[in-house]
Amino acid sequence: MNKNDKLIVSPAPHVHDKTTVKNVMWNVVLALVPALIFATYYWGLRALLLSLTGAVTAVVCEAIIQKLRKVPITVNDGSAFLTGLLLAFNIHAGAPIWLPIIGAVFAITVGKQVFGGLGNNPVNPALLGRAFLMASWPTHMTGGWVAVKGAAMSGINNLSHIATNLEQLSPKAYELVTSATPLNVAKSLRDSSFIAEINAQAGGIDLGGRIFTGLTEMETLKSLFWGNIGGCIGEVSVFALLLGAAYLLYKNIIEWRIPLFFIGTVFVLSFIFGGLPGSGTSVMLPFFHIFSGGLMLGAFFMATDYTTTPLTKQGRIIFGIGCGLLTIVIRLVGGYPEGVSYSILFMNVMTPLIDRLTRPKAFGRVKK
Amino acid sequence: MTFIKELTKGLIKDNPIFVLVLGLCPTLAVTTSVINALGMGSAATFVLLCSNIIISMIKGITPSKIRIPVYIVVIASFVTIVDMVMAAYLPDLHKSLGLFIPLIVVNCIILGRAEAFASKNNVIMSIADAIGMGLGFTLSLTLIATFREILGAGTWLGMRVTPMSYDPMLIAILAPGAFITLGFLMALMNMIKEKK
Amino acid sequence: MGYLGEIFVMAMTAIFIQNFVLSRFLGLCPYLGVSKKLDSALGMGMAVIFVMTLASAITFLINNYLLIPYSLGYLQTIAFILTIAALVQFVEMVIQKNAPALYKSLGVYLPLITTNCAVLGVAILNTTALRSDGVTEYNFLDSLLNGFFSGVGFTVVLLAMAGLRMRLDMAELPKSMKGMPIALILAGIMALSFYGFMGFQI
Amino acid sequence: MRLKTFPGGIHPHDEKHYSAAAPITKFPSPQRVIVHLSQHIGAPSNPIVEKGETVLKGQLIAEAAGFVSLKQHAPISGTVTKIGKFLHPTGAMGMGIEISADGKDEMIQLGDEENFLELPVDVLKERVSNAGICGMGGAGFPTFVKLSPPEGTSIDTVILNGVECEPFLTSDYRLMLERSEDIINGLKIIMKIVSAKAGIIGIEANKPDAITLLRKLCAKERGINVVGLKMKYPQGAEKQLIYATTHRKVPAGGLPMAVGVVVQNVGTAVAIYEAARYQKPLIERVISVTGPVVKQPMNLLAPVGTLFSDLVEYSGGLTQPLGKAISGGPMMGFALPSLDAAMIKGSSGLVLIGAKEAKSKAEHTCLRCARCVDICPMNLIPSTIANAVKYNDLDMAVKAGLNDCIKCGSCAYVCPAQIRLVQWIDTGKIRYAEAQRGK
Amino acid sequence: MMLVILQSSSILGTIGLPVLIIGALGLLFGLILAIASKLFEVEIDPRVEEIIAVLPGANCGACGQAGCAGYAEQIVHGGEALDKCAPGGADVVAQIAQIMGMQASAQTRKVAVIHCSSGGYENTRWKYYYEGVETCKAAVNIAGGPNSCAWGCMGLNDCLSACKFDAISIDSNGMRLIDLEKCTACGACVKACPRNLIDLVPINRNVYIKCSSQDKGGEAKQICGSTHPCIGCGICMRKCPVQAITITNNLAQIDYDKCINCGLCATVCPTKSILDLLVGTRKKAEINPENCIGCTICTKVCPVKAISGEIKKVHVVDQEKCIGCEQCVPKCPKKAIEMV
Amino acid sequence: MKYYLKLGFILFVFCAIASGILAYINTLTAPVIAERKAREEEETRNSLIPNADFEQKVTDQGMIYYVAKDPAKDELLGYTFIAADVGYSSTVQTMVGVDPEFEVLGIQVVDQAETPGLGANCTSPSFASQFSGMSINDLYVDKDGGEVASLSGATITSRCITNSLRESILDVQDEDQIGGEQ
Repeated sequence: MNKNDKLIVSPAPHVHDKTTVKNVMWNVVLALVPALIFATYYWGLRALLLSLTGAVTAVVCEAIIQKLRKVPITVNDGSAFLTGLLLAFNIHAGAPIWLPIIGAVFAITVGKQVFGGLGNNPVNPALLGRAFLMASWPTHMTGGWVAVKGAAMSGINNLSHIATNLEQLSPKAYELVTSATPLNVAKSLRDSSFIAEINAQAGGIDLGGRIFTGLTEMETLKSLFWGNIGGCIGEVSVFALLLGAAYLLYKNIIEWRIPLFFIGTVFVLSFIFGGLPGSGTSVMLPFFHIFSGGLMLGAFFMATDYTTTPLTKQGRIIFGIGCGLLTIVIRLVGGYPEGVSYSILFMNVMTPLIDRLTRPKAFGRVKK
Repeated sequence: MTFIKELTKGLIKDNPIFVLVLGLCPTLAVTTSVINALGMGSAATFVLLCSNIIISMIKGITPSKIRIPVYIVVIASFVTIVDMVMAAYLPDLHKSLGLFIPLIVVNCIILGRAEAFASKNNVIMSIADAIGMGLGFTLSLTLIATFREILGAGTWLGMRVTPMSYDPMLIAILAPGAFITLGFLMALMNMIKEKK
Repeated sequence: MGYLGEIFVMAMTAIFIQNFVLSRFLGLCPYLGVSKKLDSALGMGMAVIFVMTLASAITFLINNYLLIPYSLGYLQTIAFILTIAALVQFVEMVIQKNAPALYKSLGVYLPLITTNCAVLGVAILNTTALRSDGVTEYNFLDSLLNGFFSGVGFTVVLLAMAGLRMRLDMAELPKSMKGMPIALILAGIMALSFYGFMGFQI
Repeated sequence: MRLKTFPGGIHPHDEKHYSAAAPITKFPSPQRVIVHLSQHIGAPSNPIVEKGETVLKGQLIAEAAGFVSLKQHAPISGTVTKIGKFLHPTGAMGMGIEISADGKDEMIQLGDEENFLELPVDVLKERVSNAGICGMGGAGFPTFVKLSPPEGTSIDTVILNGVECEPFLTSDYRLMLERSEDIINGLKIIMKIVSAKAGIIGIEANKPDAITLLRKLCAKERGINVVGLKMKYPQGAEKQLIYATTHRKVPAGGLPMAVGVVVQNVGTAVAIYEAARYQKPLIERVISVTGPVVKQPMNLLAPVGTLFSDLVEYSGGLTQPLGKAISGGPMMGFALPSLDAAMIKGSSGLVLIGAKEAKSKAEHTCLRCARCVDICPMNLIPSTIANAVKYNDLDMAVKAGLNDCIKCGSCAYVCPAQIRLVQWIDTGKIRYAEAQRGK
Repeated sequence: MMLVILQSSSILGTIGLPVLIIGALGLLFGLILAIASKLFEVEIDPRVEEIIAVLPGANCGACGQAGCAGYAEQIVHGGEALDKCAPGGADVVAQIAQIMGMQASAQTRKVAVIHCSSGGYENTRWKYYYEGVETCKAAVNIAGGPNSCAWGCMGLNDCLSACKFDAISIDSNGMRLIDLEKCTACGACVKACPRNLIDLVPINRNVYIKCSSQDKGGEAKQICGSTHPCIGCGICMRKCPVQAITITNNLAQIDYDKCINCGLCATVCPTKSILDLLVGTRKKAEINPENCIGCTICTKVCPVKAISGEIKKVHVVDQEKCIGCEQCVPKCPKKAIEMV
Repeated sequence: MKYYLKLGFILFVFCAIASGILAYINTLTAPVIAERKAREEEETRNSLIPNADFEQKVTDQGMIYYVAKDPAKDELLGYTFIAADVGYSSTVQTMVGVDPEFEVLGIQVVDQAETPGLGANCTSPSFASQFSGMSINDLYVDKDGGEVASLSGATITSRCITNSLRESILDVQDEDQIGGEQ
């Protein structure tokens, strides 16, 4: 008997929105393309190679596991590709090629497939992969950074009035200029003896205190905005990331609450607490904090991951604030210069509890 | 016959870690290296053996209200003995096992076996049970430690077993690695069981 | 830093930085066993906080007024565990009689706590713990607070774990992963997510 | 024009262009009609005719079986040929009375009370009850019951629902354009019956001509307002409409009268007007026969009980093989196993979709994207409810709002994983009812 | 004062002092616990204590409860299942069952049977093409269910997924099949089936109706996809030797209190809608020629006319025809008929 | 009453016997442990400043340090003491030997529980040996502009050791100068 000559009967509704899982995922990938282009421009083909390696490994790994589990292979939904790409975006361009490969395998296996695949993972697999790499090979993850063409890595170009070339700098000043990322510099500057020595070299001028404010001057912010500064592949350019984020917001794929409250919290808290010894509070500081590191990448592309964030609007606000708070806490007093990924991971873990706390009251129900 | 059965059940059928899921704290904490695993395993086995003997001997004379305190005192005594002897004669091991030696007291394997087995069976059987469980515990620890040490340090029992170019995966000897390694080993056990 | 600051440091350390479960490997049995439902996790957490606080206080007294004066440090383990076992049993009896409602929600977890190594762990660690200046030893109040905060740390991760596991009740896990394996991997992931707190310099 | 609305909701394409321009056409008397005994919420009516009996058009053929029930009248004149099971427009089988036409279309005697507004409330209510009127928006709640609020409840506002938020449907829209005077008269009758001071006609912004026309007509009426509403689904749902027009929140599990409101469909208003003035029973209604595969989409004034297949034939038939026939709108309507079903008093439309477009995609695992949470007009967590039902955790389902769901279908509409949330929730409701009964 | 003395003398100091202090602690706690146990005594269901004693006491939490005591409590007062203790194993379950006074094995074991012979894709006549959630419970509410028969199996496997014992599978005809060995009569599938096609029957009754259709004969035949609907013809009812079958709403039903397992109904059913699990395995009647006196009583009672023989002559059972219903055995005045 | 006493008595007996046995064993092991500890420290000291006699002294703050003298010539060879500071996850204790000019002769980490594979690498000879010959001014990790090459991935541990060394050397130096004046 041929069923197809029968009418189709299905439950209401009989019309459907065009959005599917597949086009959501590939749209996010598309939104990351500007960042990838910028990264390739600044670090050369190696950045592209690392990114694609991560993405392809993730896809292959997912396909193999699904084959072994004898479940339908769904790698064309783009989620594995996205995970691999995001993971590679969290690695710097000088990293060995096996790093994104192993990271992607771990992210897909432990982060996703052991829980039954897309939709069930408790934390963002890409971030888990990054945390795994950080814990396993800290030397590769934090060392061997590659400078952007034609710029000091840390983005500090205003030490020129101390010395004309690097050899003339004292070890500390040298360290400052060659620091991997602006956030590393910020971390070093929390040591007052450090500042004292810089000041000494500058002939008693309060340079150390000004370095940080110097950092936040328009020029540095501009570097951060366009991306000719040290960092991970995906953190490269605030501009490129904002471009992608705008696309996602326009397409209604991500919701504004998490990024806004995440970035907003970092902004406000860095304004209040971000001041360094001797430098006081600068109006530019909050901008420095939100432009540097992985904040933009994290806030728009990773903290907005559907599966691992709260369901309700209030929940998302709590989530965003929590991420921002932890980020700034880790940046200012933690053991790492950057805290975006750990703060998102931590909030991912807390998500079920947030969901529980913010369970909405049905329309027309009154509080008991 | 039953003696042999009680002796061997701890190895696979009632393996304290993989089947009964008891005593996880030391399991995860000390399996950073094989030598630690062996040390912890033998210490726990010793305590288990002694306390099983004593408890099966005194099972008739302890009123239920103070049963747990009495058992725990017995266990704690042996643990303290192990602690002191180890400090005196195996100081390096003592140092690396650290806090977890006194914590053998609260290892649920020991109190669990005391309650579940020794307090209901005679001395001979309790000895068999203790040796079996102890061996099962030690072997499981060693197995986990083998994975963690090779992956995380590239060595086994302190000997380098991986090529020098291998960059050890540090996470394996850190806390998250402990959980994940054990998780995967258990999943593997489940898979083998299913196949059977 | 005033004493409030000291308390803050102690709380942060016990809850996040040196979490009993995730970085000290203490209290794993209840952590993995009683985290299947959020409600029972909450009950267990409350019971642990209560017992840990009380045990920290009493063992501090025993240590400082009996063991140390008579240099009986080697009897620490036996004295502490005896105290804890008796204490737990005593509290259980009292609650069962006088607060049946509380017993229903909390009391059933009490026997489980005797073998919770986190309690003995906190008692022992209190005897060697130092304040953030690295010199001063814990006084009575410090010990009590440390016990309390360690219990809170345990409860926080227990609740988070229960939340995650309840979510996984509604997922198609691979068959071999069901139960303990997935719980352990979740624990590993949680431990990794707490790495952000490592190396805090408060 | 400031537009009002409610929180949540979705924006499906309204698809009204198919039949919006088609004026109401009278459907010629059919050969055969089936009057279902369950056209409404409540007890099925009791037939009072027997097989072989001849009936006149408008003659009472089934009595109400209790307070919450309905009288049924013969929509055509002819012979009762069968009392038995027929395909109901919900897709299931239901008891009905089949009448074969004698071709005479002979009608019972009607009256004409020009001063119908002067009639006492009791008389008006009785006329509504005798006319067998039920809500014509789809739910089919007996109107007489709605107009008889219990002692002590005071109603201050009557809302006429001209929202027609379901895509495709245009019957209410055409009615508002062509029978606007009657609608306003109907509203005035309702206001008189429930002694309400204010009347509101809520119309969505995609029907600007209807808004303008009714505004113009209402300008001289005291207490009657036409409210323009943002285009959003499910604005036609009672609680959402009440919130959108008056900002009052009907308590969960409560009825509109709890906040002093009565809501009636514009079609119902017309029927009430006809019943009050002419004592005409409800035996015909306007139905939109529309959809991409209908040759000539139409708004037909057809006798209740007309077979859908007859309606389709009258509309020129199909242009492509039929995939899905939906009785009602596509958001909450029922897909039919065949076109042999007969329309009932609540049938506002018949939407026909081709075989290709009718196919739906397979379910995917929930991504937790929370789209359903964001748009749920009842502020629930549909994904959690559905998942809890799927994994047999009724407790969790209830906590996430199982019993508050109005099954509007918004969540299933937006779900990128194509999860059939409404069906899961519906299943959960059934299970929950079973569990409650089991206790 | 004592302490000071003890501390001063060496042997007593090094050993006596700790003995005294820890001993005193022990004494103290012992007394406290003893007093507390009297002071705070609470009446507990003795079964809880008994179960606690039986449980391994590992407090491992595998049962999902907070420790062994919690589990025991739940068994006695919360109606928790007895088999949740993983470390305890089957022995413990048996012991708990004894304490709880559950004699599961003493009663006649029941099994679930499905009263439908259709099911699966091929054997069902469909009304429409169903696109929706793949569960019977949900599908049955969409336009009355996708299959034409309102009483038949929809084949969406609610029973299969409800079964925790892997006892339900799908046979080659697409019909759900219950493995009587694995079935524990837990009733989960009975509850799961929205059309109430499954019920529990005693395992020693091996004949059952494979249909639930209340449609009239002709309609039922048309609607059912298989050729085995019950058409309510009543032949089985008339043929049943013990009047165990009744027809209500065009459907035959067997009263298992009366049924004697003879299988006669299955052989007479014109649509083969009665399934007899014992067919072919029953013992057949045989007449001992020495005892037979040729009274013909047996020929009269035989429902299938398998016994022939003239009066006062030895009767013979046609083994081909005999269905082993044992109707003749008790009727023979000379006990000449045996089942072999 | 009898019931109470019985319970108390049983627990008393167990505790008494247990602690008696433990006390006895303690009398056997305690000296061994103490001796071993002393010997280890002695060995460490000897490895840092070989062929010397050590004399224990205590600073005003209560810090114990040893003055090493050449037994033959009664010449000051240097000082050894233990420097301690809180590292990443534990208190790291490092024994250091310095010459009379307070330049480092050698160090040895005697107690730590840092992260295995990272901070715990501070016990490796390659890390420890670099300190030889450093003066107070060199005792900063490279990231703070000093001479000490920090362990990869374990700046905090490296910094903790380096800083603790610097500070305790300063302490002993002050003490020595005060002592010298006296």
